[in-house]
Amino acid sequence: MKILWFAWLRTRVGTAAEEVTPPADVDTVATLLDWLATRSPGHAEALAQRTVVRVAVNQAYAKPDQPVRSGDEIAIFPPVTGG
Amino acid sequence: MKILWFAWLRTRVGTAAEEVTPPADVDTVATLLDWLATRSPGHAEALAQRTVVRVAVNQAYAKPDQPVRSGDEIAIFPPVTGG
Amino acid sequence: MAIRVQREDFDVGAELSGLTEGRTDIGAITSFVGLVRDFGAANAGGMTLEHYPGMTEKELAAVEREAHARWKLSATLIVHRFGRLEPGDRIVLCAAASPHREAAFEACHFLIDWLKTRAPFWKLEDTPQGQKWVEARADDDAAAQKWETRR
Amino acid sequence: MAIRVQREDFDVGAELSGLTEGRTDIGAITSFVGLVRDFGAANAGGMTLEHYPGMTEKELAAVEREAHARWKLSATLIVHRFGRLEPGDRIVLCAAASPHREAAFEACHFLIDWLKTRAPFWKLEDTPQGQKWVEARADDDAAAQKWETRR
Repeated sequence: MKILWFAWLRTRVGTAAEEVTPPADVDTVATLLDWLATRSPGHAEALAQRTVVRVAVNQAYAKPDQPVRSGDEIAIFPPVTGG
Repeated sequence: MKILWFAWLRTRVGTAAEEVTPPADVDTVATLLDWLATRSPGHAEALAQRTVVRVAVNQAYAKPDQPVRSGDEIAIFPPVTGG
Repeated sequence: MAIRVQREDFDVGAELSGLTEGRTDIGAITSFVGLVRDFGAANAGGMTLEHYPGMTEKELAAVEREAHARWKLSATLIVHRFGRLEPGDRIVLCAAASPHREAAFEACHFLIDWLKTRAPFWKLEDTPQGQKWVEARADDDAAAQKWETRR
Repeated sequence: MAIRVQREDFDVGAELSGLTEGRTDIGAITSFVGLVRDFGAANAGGMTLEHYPGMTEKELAAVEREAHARWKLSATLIVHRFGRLEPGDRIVLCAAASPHREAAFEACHFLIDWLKTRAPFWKLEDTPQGQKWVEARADDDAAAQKWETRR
């Protein structure tokens, strides 16, 4: 599973992309975020405030209960500020 | 007093501009239109439907009761259709 | 604030760049371009735009002043053509620049709505039945009216 | 419908001319240009725009498709830059072309409002205190929300 981090979440985590293999019971966006938060203090800090965290699964916005599986591209980022 | 005619009012009247000297009691936009309507069948036809006639006195929109005097530039035209 | 009434075409990119040239306080520019539309078989030709030189410029400037009185604007521009125009030709450009996009959108919309009922232009369209003066549209009056009630 | 995400600047005039090229069924084009604004002493620098290549294009295309579903449009265009930008630089162009001006205005306004809350771009501003990620604005959410209730 490929995890992409953007903007200040990337700065906190310290990497733009990482390949992860979560345990089998990590099968939704919400459980994935919980699991990622345990990987390092930077991850924990980045994911501390879930209301400002947006997730895309395979380049489409996803809700907390959306399933995730091995091979997915999961992007995690703050609210967008383009335009 | 200079009278300018535009668009289809000009076509009906048959001239784009004319110099007129109305009698002294013609002293408002409304009385001027009444007097102009008597000048020719074309004038009468052009001014038959007052609701579709707009008047500007010295290049600013004018209402029927606005005074007019010798030396004024009076423009008479249908509702505008630019833009 | 800038007003131009001209026979020639205009370059929208150059006009908008001119509005912001050397400035860094503008966050948003909304612009409107009106074009000669071909209505198909019923109206396959172009048109001639007559106007009232002198009054046209005064009315356009008044519309622009009113926009500046209503919104916080950094710059505005109206360019309106007259004379012979073919289908697809540009007729008019209105633009409003502001720090914020809401003001830019509202002011630009206001400029074209007011201009359409106030600026002394008249369209003479070519039709298969000959030339025909375009009649004013009730829609346009309603569009302009909407800004009166918001005053 | 056209979407472009690019590092380079764009020419608004050429982009809008491209929309109407060879067509005579378009009466109105409304366009919006967003620019890098200098907030004065508090923020005297430029910015860097990060984005999510791949998803950005998909989201912009989705915003454009939604506009076509809601209004009768002849053509639309979104061009969004990324990378390093200085005060006064153009960031984004949205344009909507239609037979009628109301649809063009509403659709163009919709494009920028939706884009601002959906397209994955993030602004990193230079400030006298160093680089700072811009926070999302509640205003922008409200602006996008307004189109939900109008659906």
